[in-house]
Amino acid sequence: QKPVVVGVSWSNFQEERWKTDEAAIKAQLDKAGAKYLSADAQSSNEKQLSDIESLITRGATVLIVLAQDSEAVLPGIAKAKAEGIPVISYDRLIEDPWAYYISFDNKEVGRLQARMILAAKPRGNYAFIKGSPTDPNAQLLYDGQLEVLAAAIKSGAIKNVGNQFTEGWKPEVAQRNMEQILTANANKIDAVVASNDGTAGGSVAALASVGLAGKVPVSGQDADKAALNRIALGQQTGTVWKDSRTLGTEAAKIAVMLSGGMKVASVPGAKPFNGGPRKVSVSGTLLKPVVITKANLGTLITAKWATKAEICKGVTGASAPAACR
Amino acid sequence: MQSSVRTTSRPDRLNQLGLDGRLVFMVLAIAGIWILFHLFTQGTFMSARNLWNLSVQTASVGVMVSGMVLVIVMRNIDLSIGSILGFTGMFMAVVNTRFITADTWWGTLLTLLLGLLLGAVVGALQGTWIARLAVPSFIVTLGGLLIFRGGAWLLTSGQTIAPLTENYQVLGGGLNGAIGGPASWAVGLLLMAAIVASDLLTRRQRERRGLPNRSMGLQLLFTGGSLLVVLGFILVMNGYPDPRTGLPRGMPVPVLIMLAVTAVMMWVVRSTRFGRYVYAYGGNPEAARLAGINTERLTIAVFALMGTLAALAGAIQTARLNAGTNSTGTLAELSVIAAAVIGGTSLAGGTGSIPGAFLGALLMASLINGMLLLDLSSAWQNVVQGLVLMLAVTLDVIAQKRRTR
Amino acid sequence: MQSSVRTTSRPDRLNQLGLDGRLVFMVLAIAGIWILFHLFTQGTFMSARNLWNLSVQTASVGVMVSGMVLVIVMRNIDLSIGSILGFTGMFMAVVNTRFITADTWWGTLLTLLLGLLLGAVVGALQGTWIARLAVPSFIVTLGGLLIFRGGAWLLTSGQTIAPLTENYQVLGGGLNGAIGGPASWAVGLLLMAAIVASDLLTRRQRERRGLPNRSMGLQLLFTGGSLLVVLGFILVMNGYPDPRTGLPRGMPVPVLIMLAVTAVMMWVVRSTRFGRYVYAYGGNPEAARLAGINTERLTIAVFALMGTLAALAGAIQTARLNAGTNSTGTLAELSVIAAAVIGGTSLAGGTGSIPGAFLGALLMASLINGMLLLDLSSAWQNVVQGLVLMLAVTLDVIAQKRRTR
Amino acid sequence: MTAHTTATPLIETRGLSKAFGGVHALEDVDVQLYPGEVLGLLGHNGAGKSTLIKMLSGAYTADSGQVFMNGEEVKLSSPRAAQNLGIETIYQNLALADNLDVAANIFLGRELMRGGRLDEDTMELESRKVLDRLKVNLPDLKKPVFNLSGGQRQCIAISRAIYFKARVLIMDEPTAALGPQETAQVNELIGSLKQEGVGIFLISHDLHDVFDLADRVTVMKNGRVVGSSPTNQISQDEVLEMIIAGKLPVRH
Amino acid sequence: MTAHTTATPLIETRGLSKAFGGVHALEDVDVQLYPGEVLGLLGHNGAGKSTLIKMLSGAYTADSGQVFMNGEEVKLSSPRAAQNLGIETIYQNLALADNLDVAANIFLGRELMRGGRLDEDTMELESRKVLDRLKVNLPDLKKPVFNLSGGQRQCIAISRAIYFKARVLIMDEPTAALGPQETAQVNELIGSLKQEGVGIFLISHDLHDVFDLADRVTVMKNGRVVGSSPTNQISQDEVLEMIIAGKLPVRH
Ligand SMILES: Nc1ncnc2c1ncn2[C@@H]1O[C@H](COP(=O)(O)OP(=O)(O)OP(=O)(O)O)[C@@H](O)[C@H]1O
Ligand SMILES: Nc1ncnc2c1ncn2[C@@H]1O[C@H](COP(=O)(O)OP(=O)(O)OP(=O)(O)O)[C@@H](O)[C@H]1O
Ligand SMILES: O[C@@H]1[C@@H](O)[C@H](O)OC[C@H]1O
Ligand SMILES: [Mg+2]
Ligand SMILES: [Mg+2]
Repeated sequence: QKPVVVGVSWSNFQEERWKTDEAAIKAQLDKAGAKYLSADAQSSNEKQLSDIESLITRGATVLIVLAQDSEAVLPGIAKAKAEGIPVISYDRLIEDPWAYYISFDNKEVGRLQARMILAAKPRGNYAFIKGSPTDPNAQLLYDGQLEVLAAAIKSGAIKNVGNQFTEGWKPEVAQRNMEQILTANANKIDAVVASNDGTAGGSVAALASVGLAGKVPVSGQDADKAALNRIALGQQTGTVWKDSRTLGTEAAKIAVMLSGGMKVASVPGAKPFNGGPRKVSVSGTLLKPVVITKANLGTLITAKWATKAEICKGVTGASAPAACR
Repeated sequence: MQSSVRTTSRPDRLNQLGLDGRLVFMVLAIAGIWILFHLFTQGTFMSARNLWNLSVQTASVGVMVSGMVLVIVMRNIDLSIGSILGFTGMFMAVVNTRFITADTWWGTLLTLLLGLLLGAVVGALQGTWIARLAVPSFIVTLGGLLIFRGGAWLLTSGQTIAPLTENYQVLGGGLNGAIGGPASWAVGLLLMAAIVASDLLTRRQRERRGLPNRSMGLQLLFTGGSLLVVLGFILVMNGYPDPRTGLPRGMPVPVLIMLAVTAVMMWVVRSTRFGRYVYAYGGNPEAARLAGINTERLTIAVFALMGTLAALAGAIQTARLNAGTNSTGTLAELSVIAAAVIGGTSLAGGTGSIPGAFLGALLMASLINGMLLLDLSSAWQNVVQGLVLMLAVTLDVIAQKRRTR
Repeated sequence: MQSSVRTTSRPDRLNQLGLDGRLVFMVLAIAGIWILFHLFTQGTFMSARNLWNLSVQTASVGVMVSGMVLVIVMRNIDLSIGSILGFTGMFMAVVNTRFITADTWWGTLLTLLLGLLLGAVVGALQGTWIARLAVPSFIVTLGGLLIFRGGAWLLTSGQTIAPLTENYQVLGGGLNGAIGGPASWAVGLLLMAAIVASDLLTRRQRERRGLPNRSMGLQLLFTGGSLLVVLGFILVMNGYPDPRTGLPRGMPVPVLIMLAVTAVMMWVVRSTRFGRYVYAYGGNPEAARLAGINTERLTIAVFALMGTLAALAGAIQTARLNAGTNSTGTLAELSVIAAAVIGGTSLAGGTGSIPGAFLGALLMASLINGMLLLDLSSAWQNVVQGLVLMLAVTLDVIAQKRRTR
Repeated sequence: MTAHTTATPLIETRGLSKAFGGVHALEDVDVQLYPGEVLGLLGHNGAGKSTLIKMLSGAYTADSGQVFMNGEEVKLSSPRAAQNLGIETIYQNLALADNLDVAANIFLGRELMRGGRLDEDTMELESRKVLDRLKVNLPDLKKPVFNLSGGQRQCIAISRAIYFKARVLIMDEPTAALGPQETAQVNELIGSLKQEGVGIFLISHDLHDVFDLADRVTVMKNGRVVGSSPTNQISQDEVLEMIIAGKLPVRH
Repeated sequence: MTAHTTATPLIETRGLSKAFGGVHALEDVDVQLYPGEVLGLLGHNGAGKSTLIKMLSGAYTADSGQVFMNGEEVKLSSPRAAQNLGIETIYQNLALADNLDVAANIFLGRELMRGGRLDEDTMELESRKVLDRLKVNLPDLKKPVFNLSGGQRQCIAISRAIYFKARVLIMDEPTAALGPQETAQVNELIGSLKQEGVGIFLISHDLHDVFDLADRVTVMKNGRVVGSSPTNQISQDEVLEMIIAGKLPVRH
């Protein structure tokens, strides 16, 4: 039996969460006695293609691909397929039946973000702090958000008073964009739909400087520790937790199976999925993202995602969430 | 013999007024952009609040750009400043949250000093490599860009470090990061007094030595103009109230830092040997060496200064964001170099002005600020920004050709 | 009178051999890096498969870098190439999927030609602006960077365009993008014949004119060496089989394009007036003008050429990705400028070599490729890449100082 | 040589003026040069000599004034235009491309081609020939001119101008940096070009040389022409007085 | 002046050699300069004169050989080191920072300070004074020197060197670009500095001037010293022969 070598092609490492994903994958592979290889495309489609080539060269028997662009990555998948190397599309859908899909649906994440804000502020002026204009997921998230809010926008309950991409998902850019949206609307912003926790951090900083932090709901994604702390402090409404440890562990398990020659359709729990823009049918596992707000911060402590000290840093007084008491 | 060379007054009118034509032009360009945005945004652009924001948004590039002017004047380039900013910023965030956690002014000061020291050392190292080994600065600082960006990640394994202490956040100009109305007036009045005093002193000195002075009327106009600018600035800064108290915010700390850095750098360039040597080297490196100037030490000093300023910007950025993130400062080098070049710094070396570069930074920041108010999509923002940039500099070049022809 | 000036042979040994010391050094540096990687990766690095991949990975930068050499030699810079690459690439993807959708070789050719034309026009426009209005190229092309990046987004509202036709994908060197074993041999033999013929011709001509020639032994060594390099290259390219058929892949199309561009550009620089004028202008713009050279036209031509090459790289990239994405080519300008500078192009203008820049591109690509094969985190990869870069160029600088002292 | 005054000048300027940001480098300058004549152009430092000849070589354009060649007005809008009219120039600052080798500099802008490519070999051989005429010591023609000595550089600039057959040759202090032997060669050269009917503007501060070579001298001061005179009708001391005092000598 | 041969030279080189990538610019050069002496340094273009004096001014370091001042060996490792020993130099290529104004160039590296800041006014006034000694026509001292005429630039370089009291003054073709009046001023200046005991190296191609000013001449050829002689014991023609033939004249 040949050794299992799992090559993981990451799209970037800038967001804090990917380290957790990586740790989970590694841990599971260690358990299974498989080897872990990785490459970081640093947000470049071109580099991701080279990365995949090099992972194949290094002897990967199965690939896990976090696509930077789900279309532009296809030549890499074709390459792997030609070599008979199975592929797992990780976190972001790759519409090629050769690839096994495991993810938290990005559009669904967008929906959850919108719902959490809608619940907190059913009407008023909404600002959207979107992701990187060169990251297709940013658009998917925004699509999901609008889907949920469509009715309210149509009825006029909600007004889209500003939506800006955030170059490179950079918090400092999100901060500046938020400042300008606030200024343009004379502070009359009732809610902020931020696409991830980094941009949420920037938005909160901008709100803070006009004394609105904690008064305006802000969404997020990833459950970054800094964001959890903000939630505990009441500055951010919530975040969408995609337990990347589950995702990583599951992906690693499936990778080992595929490497052993299992067909994608026979992966235990595999369901056909054709929800992508091209409606290509792929086999996959969809995990449930969890919305985290002040109310259920404790789940993350029990789940050992973050420590109480990390989440509750500087949290005092009556408004402290249950998790910090 | 000199007297017989006639000089016409026409093309030199600005010069005769003792004004730098280029600066005048840049001020006009910025004024034009401001007015356009003001009209397009139905009066939001020039509100006290937006100008206050704009000033804070300019701070980080504004702090670094004067250092970049010196670097470029010396025929070098520094591509590493974005990474140094990120690296030192992350370092200070770590120090602030793990080592000097006391939420006091001296805790902040200590953290800041450590960060500045790190920036200076890192810059000096690069400068030494460039000067001693004669490796192109492009390569050394490109190496630095990669190394310190990696370093910023490695410091915390990519984790965002937040929140920072209240005292530290003051550096960023957040809710508590402005000095308030009275202090702003104090600073303003001090500045105005300094302007009057220095103008008077210069006049008296030149008179004593028999050198020509501006006519009294002109002098009044100039001194008066400077006083008005300061006054207007203070009024704007105090026109934006703190939402909690309704009291004027006054000057944001990062803006104070930026103005102080700019003033000091202007003085360095005009009045010190160091500044003179930087320009001499830029004009003719060999001539500078033959004149007995220690050109190696000069290069090292300039890069150390640049590193220090990048660290200062790092402190401002992390404080403003109230977080150390591993992406902070990415591509900042481009904005800073662009601001310097827009402000008239020539990449061929030898020419460059600190106030020009400062105005360049302001112009860029104004553009981005205004377009965001217009809620342009980021693609259109790019296009418009590119066009305005080209246009502004082109008009400047044409105007300058006219002046010197 | 000349005879009495003695010349020692020591420092000029390389020169006497008719070799450019800098190139020799770069080849040695690359060889060193390759060997180190080979050892560290337990023999993976120099496998036919990895070298084949490496060659494709070098293609995009390799195609553009020779144009950048000319731009920089002329004391200019082009920051817009990454955006032009993205813009024209997106344009070609749109043409390929919406207008000329026929999956034929001429459909591809037509699309390509349209793309190249667009690149040339865009480049020429920038060049005209720079030459006619005397606006610094840094500003104009920074404007271009912003404008065309925005443009790439606007073309399709940010949407990725895929898939492209099979014929178009050939340009990218994907599964069907190599010319196969027999054709590779044909190209290789042709090249070898050309080398022998040209070497013979040169010798005969110099002999006829009474100019000195290399000694016969040396000549054999050189010609033989060149032939071996070509032979080795073909063997490597044919050593990597197509997984589906098991047949050798042969030379990838983008690599062929890159080699052709490099060869043509070397010829342009060495043998045409255009090339000569570019260097003359770089050495002394005023002297070039006084010598009667139309420096405006020259500048425009160089930027048009640069735009065309960026478009060519755009075709390769989109074909390789089998998609037009609005981010394609981001930061490519940095890699290309870096490759040129590593290859010995001076940002001060006047110096730069096409083969050197090509080797610079290969060195960078080798570093990145090799680093990927090692199990380093990307932060460490950055750090190591930065260090190796600095080190390689530093050694080169030191070696060169030795040679010319 | 006084016959000239009636013949059509080879080149003639009328009312040339040029100002640089307030400095009037040239004001209302009229000069004439006849075929086969050597005209010595004299004046203090900063008098405007170089500016004048730069206008004739197409390097600068005049603010006002006209230039005539053989009686017809010409537009010297670019250095190439002047070259095409047969005007060759040796500039005071030499104007060499430091990064190119000797041969490339000599043929810059007018390279020899052979079979569609630069004919380096012929250019090198021809360069050697023309340099040998100046008896200059140049170890290697294939090295960039950057590190050459002041006189060596000057010789290259001279070779550049004399290689291409000119009708008008402008020499701005051609021998300033040359050694005695090299200077003698250049002076000899001027003599033989004169024989061939070439008109020569010779700017030089060496009155002795000027009187040896020139048929006529024109003196400038502060951008204006002070006056002209055939060399056989004026003494060196009188010329010196013109240069310094800026007026025509009072004849006793 | 023959008394010198027994006195200690102000400056003396022994066996100086320097090669540039194969070209032997200097080989085994011995020269001496005595206090209050003007030494004319002569030689064809590319003989090595400038290279020699660059070694004495600290601009180049020698491959081998020694330099002595007043009999003690000195290390001229940098231009600053040479300046500190009282050696001032006018370089042939002038070495001005084109972007700085006249005063800034004259005081470059030795700026006057007042109250912790550059004393621009005093520097301007002093510059005016020293330039006036040369009677040079310079309209504006506050303009960058970039656009000045060849002679104007040369005057600035001269002012730079003479403003600071030197013990040894090295002048590499100081009057090459100067007009007659300016040249006369410089020659006068050389005379008065000599009176003050300054030792002067004078490189010039103008044999006439050299014989007027120098006490002794040293001739170089192809990097080697051909020979030296007091000017009152040798004729101009003999020196010319030394320059061209490269050997001491055969005494009849
Ligand atoms: N491009 C320019 N810009 C500004 N001023 C200039 C320019 N060129 C020349 N000048 C000025 O014009 C005047 C004439 O200069 P020009 O070079 O013609 O003098 P010249 O007679 O050749 O002197 P020299 O004998 O020293 O070479 C000088 O005062 C000089 O400073
Ligand atoms: N930095 C250098 N690199 C290479 N060669 C050089 C360098 N400097 C001078 N040379 C060469 O050394 C020789 C001596 O040059 P040097 O400048 O000393 O001559 P010179 O006697 O001053 O001549 P001139 O009278 O023309 O000024 C010349 O052949 C010159 O080309
Ligand atoms: O989790 C997010 C991911 O889905 C998106 O693509 O990039 C930013 C991350 O925060
Ligand atoms: Mg002149
Ligand atoms: Mg010399």
